[in-house]
Amino acid sequence: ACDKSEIRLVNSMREIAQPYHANVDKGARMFARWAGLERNYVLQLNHGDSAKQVSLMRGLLATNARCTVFNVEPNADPVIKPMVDTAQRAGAWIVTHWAHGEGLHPFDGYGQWIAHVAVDSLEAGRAISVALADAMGGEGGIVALQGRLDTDPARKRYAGLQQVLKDRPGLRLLDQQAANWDRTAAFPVMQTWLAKYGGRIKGVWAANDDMALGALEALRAAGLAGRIPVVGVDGIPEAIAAIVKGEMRATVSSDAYYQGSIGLAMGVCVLTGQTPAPAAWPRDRREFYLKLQLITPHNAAQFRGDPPPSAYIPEWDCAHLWKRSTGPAF
Amino acid sequence: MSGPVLRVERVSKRYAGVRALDEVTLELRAGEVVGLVGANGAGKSTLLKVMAGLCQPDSGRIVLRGRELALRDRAAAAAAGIGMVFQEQSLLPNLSVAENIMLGHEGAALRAGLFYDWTALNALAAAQLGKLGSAIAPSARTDGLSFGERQVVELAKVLTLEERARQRPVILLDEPTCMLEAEQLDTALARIRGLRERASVLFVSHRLDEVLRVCDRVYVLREGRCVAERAGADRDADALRRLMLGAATAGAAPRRAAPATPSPPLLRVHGLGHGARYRDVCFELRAGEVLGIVGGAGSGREHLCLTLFGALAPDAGEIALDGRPVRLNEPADAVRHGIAYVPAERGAEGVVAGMSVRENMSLAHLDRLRRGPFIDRAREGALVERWMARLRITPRDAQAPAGHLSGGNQQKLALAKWLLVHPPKVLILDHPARGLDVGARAEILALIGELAAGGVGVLLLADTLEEALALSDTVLVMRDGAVVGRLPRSDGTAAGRRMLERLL
Amino acid sequence: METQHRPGLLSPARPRPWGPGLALLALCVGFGLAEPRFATAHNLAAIADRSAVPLILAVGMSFVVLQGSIDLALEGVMAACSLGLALLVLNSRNALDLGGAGLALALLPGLLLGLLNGALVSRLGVPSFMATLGVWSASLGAAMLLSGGQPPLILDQGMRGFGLGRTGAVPNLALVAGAVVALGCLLQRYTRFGRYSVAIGGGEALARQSGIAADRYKVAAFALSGLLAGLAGILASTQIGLGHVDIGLGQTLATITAVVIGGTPLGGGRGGVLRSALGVLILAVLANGMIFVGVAPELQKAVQGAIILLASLLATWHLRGRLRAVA
Amino acid sequence: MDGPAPAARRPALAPALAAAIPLAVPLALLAGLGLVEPAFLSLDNLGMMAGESSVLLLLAGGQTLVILLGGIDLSMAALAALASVLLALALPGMGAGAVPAVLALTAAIGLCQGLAHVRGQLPSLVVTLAGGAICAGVALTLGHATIPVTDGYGAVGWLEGASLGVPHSFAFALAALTALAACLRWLAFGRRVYAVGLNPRAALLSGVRVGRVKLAAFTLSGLFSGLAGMALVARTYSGSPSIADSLLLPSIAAVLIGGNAITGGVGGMGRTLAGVLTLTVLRIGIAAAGLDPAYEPIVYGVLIVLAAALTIDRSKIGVTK
Ligand SMILES: Nc1ncnc2c1ncn2[C@@H]1O[C@H](COP(=O)(O)OP(=O)(O)OP(=O)(O)O)[C@@H](O)[C@H]1O
Ligand SMILES: Nc1ncnc2c1ncn2[C@@H]1O[C@H](COP(=O)(O)OP(=O)(O)OP(=O)(O)O)[C@@H](O)[C@H]1O
Ligand SMILES: O[C@@H]1[C@@H](O)[C@H](O)OC[C@H]1O
Ligand SMILES: [Mg+2]
Ligand SMILES: [Mg+2]
Repeated sequence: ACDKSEIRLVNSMREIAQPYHANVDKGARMFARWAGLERNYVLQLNHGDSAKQVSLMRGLLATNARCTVFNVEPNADPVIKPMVDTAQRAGAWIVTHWAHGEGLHPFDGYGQWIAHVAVDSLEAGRAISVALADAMGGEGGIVALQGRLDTDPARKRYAGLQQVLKDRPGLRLLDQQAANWDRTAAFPVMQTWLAKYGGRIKGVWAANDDMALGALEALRAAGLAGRIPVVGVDGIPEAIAAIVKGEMRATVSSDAYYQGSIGLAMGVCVLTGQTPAPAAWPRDRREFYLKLQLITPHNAAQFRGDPPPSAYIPEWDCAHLWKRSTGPAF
Repeated sequence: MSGPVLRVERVSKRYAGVRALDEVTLELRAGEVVGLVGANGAGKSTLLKVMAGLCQPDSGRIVLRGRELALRDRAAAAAAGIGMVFQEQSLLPNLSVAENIMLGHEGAALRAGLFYDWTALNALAAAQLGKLGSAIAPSARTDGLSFGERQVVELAKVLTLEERARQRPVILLDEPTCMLEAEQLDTALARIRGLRERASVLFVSHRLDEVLRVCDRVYVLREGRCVAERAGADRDADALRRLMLGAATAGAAPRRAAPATPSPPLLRVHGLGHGARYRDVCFELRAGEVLGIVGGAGSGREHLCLTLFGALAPDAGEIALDGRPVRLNEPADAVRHGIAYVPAERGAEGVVAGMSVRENMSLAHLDRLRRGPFIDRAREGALVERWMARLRITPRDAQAPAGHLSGGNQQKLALAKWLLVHPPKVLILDHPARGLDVGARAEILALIGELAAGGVGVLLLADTLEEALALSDTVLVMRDGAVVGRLPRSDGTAAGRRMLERLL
Repeated sequence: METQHRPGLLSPARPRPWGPGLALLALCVGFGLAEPRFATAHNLAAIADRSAVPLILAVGMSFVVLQGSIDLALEGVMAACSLGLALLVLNSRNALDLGGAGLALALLPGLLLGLLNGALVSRLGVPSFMATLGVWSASLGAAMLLSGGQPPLILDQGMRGFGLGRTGAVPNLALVAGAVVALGCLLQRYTRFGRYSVAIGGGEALARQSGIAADRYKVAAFALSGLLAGLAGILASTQIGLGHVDIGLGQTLATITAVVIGGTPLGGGRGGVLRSALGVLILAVLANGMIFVGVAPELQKAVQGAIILLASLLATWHLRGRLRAVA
Repeated sequence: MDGPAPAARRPALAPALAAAIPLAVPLALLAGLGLVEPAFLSLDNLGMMAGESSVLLLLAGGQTLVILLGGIDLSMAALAALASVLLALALPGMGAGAVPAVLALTAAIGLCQGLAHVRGQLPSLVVTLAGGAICAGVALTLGHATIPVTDGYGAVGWLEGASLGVPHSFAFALAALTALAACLRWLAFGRRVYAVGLNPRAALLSGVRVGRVKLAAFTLSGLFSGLAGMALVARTYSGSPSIADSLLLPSIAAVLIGGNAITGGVGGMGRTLAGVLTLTVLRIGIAAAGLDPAYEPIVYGVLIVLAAALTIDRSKIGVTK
């Protein structure tokens, strides 16, 4: 076990400019403060570069590896493999999120890989598509904004949309474009669509809230905000506010605060000996799906504002680290 | 006579390993044109640069009208009324003539010190050009001008000092005439002579006849030292030559003996044409023959040479080497066939200024200097040494960047590059002696003769008609893109010369 | 970078200034034929709106490139000014509400960062590529600090209204961009700064010899570029409604592309503002048109690349020559 | 073409000293970091850093050739990404044979860009910008998302190993760079590269086949992109269309920060090596320091400017642009 002062908490993720990511970081800091480890918290941003994500990790492991825990949003699925290998070799601890690619599991001899917290992006894409379809009354043209085409969540969420479209013949996908998760990129694309399709656009689907909000501003410029339903993913505060205002229709949240903190909580529990070594955990605690929350006008109000730490303290408890599991992800 | 306008006192300047100027003292007086002569590398350009504020002397002082000057940069020199025309030209090709002339001192053409008034700018520039009796359009873009025209623009630019310094300016001319064709030369010299009405002029040239024609006094520089001053009747070419070169003397270019036996044609050009530049050019060049081509600006002879070197694509006609037609897609093809070319503008085209003398000299022969895949450095070094000695390239430092050589030495380098391993079959020389001192010029001309005697076919665009006549076996006369006359060697007489002048 | 033909001897063929103009026209006609709705006023306004920010950036960059330097700091400067604005006007993070004064103040970091670029290049002698890369990085970091994980929303309705609004049929931002381009053209053609920039690009050492204080004009060009990048970041923020670290994402390379395909070579000395504006419009029409005719998103970048290649080839084909050196 | 050389703004340092400065910069950085955190200089960590520098070394090595010629290659990162995607697709089926095949392909793509540059007489910036965009599009179309590599990984995986503490990827990249350096120094090709970079017109008129030299350089830069792609696959167990996006600017910066002139003709592989090491030590050092990510770019920005100010050879680079 490590002395508390030795413990180092690392959150490794893509960037921080997006509200989703900002909230991941906030969740992590919230936990660190609660655990009295605020000064031991390190944030690593790879800016979309897998190799950099690995080297940042390796750079930090020159010292104090065995008391370091990484909470990792992989830039791309395969980067998990070198990262868990690195942790394994250096004796550091690691928790991973989202998707990790085929045939790789914490319980296959990776003693340092505490757990993988999976997200069902297909389901997320489906959920907002259904909400959009309902808001449109099952009729009309949709335009879709995709995330960075080479990422897993972007592809799976879009696949979710396609599945729903298959079941709803009244809906028509007018067009789809990639706006790279980015609000500024989504704006001109939406403007162009408005010029091209005009009144035929009855709904806007976006693979994340940031792009949904960019599209919303373009709708606002055209005087259409609130008149055309818009959906996104992430549940960032602005999106929730827009839902409350009636300008957006739905978003799905994986709870960024939770994702940012849970891996660190698991690590502290392991490092302080409050839980047994992960190798001894049952498999479905080492690789499980995270509960997703669909947010619509019906329930949006309850998600407004930054959640207080107290909302998460029960889940950081070493005995209840798996409360949000919806079942094994292997 | 009044006191000196400008006095240079015991000015010294060293570069690594070279004493470029060694306690040089000289003076310029009001309304005179003073000549500055010296062998290649004697320090003439360096001295001018010091006077123009472009390079800082290690010691010594410069006194203008009794006041010592600190010439930190060219602007300071300009403020004092000292301006310079460079050996390598210094106009910005992408600006108009007017902008170039007025650059940095637009004066009345700037409204509120900020806004260009183009009409006024053009008028101001036109006034400067007018001083030189030139009719170049101020709004023309500089990169469209001929060399001679640009020279005029340079002069006009320097003349703006008159208004700026509110005094008669001091004008430093570094080999202003070396790139001019005969027909431009007289005008240029007349202009320089005319400058004495408005300025004090220091004039550098390797053509002693020119110097004697336009200069009131002459200073001689040798190895960085001012070794003599000659005025009036003392100015005699032979004496100057001796003073410049020290013990070694050299006469005028020797007239070459005719090749012993006529050899088969080496290069045959038939019906060659390139757009509007030249057309229907036919000639033969035999091994050992020197073929001079004379013609003024616009005659097309330089384009012809570029074509023969593969640098321009002909759109009509045929080039045959050793009886076989050749296609020259790029200069390298020509080089492979044994054709070499020494361009007129050595600074921009003849040498790579940033590379060492050694690297420059071997650049054209790298394939022949190989051992296995590698450059045979030992052999390269030995050959380079040999040619540096042979052509007296100074300083004798193969590692020095070519850009640090004096103009004349760069020219020698540009020639040596083609001779390093073995001589070419055909050597195209565009003003090969341009910028060479009298001694070096004689040596190079002799070398050309030697090469021809050794079987090289030489195509010569000579500096002067005399040179062309003295060296060539045959002279081709071009005008407006066509060959208008052909003069066999036996006609190299006064009558032939007259005929040539008529044709030109 | 391009070496000039030997003056006089090979009379210099110059790029047809109308090359990019023709390319633009061809694109418009092509897209218009393929998809008639492309040519509607609505879509032209969308194109104008999309071009506004890049146009403003391109004007500043043009002077820098005209002088032979490069400015890689645009994205960082845009970010810093975007956050500056969002924190100074009525916003979701603090109690400030400076309105128009806030807008002016928010331009200040742009100007200062531009001056810093200029100082690094001209005083410290750091090549502009490295100097501006460093300033880009540092200013992005500063913006991240300001953003603090909570991008401030711009609540000033006047500002939002301006960013999203139109005057007649023309988007307001496009009007601003048009004015900036017009000013840039005048600056280039009729001022000392403009003409000296051309001179410096044509040959800095020679320009210095003519007594031009090249350093001063270099600093001025970077300062202008910084100021305009700041303006661009601010205007983009009024549209999108928040201060955003990534407000300029991808704009630097896009701007350089526009400048170069417009016909200002990276070596400087030729071309300028008007040409860069054409370059921007080409890229904007291309981006818009590809969506219009339905080019798959995966392929859009590739198609853009291919068209740039083709257009440049056509625009400069007549210049080809054996002695022409293009770097 | 710029007429008389401008007076050097500072007295030129003794050449030997000037040549040593670029390498002194990363060493000084290392030493500084070592003082703060001795573990940073452990053999393990030094080995790790060496390994981290390898991809950048390969990209910057190829880039150096093009920059020495006075051009720039903006396609290298995209081409490396394409190589990674192609490898990821081909390794399972073709096994080790995929490696030479993909390398040959990237070299060929480099050659094609060279042809467009030389034959079309288009600026290298335009050609490679467009070429890079096309490669990126192809990679995205072929690869869709990130493609994990498991079957056949061994064909590239050896790069991730280490012998005697030296990561294979580093040894490999260093060897490749040394080969380039040897070409520049000992072969006629090298002389020609410098001549073309310094004065293309004079080189042409000296019989240098300028076009061919450029084609060779672009082919090599294509090849080196492929090698970098290979090293990336080894590192990340995957191929991805965006795998090298963030390496584009650093790979150019590495060349310049070592003091190579962007205008061409001045510099060499030694400077590039120094530049790569500088950037790597900076990047890892900042990571190891655990700086807040907002300060990371600030520190990085300040330090690269300082490093560039130190390394630039003012005796050779008269006018900085
Ligand atoms: N920048 C420099 N670095 C080193 N040496 C130099 C430099 N400039 C000139 N020199 C040397 O100084 C000496 C004088 O050169 P300078 O150019 O003044 O000669 P010059 O009299 O003008 O000769 P030329 O008639 O050939 O033009 C030469 O030996 C030259 O190599
Ligand atoms: N109003 C004017 N009156 C007179 N001359 C002008 C005026 N404006 C520009 N010039 C000159 O005309 C020349 C051409 O101007 P400009 O810089 O616009 O080039 P351009 O025709 O756009 O060509 P490019 O963009 O290819 O360089 C310049 O050298 C400039 O000095
Ligand atoms: O918006 C988020 C995106 O930026 C990230 O990369 O993947 C998860 C998304 O929800
Ligand atoms: Mg001289
Ligand atoms: Mg123009």
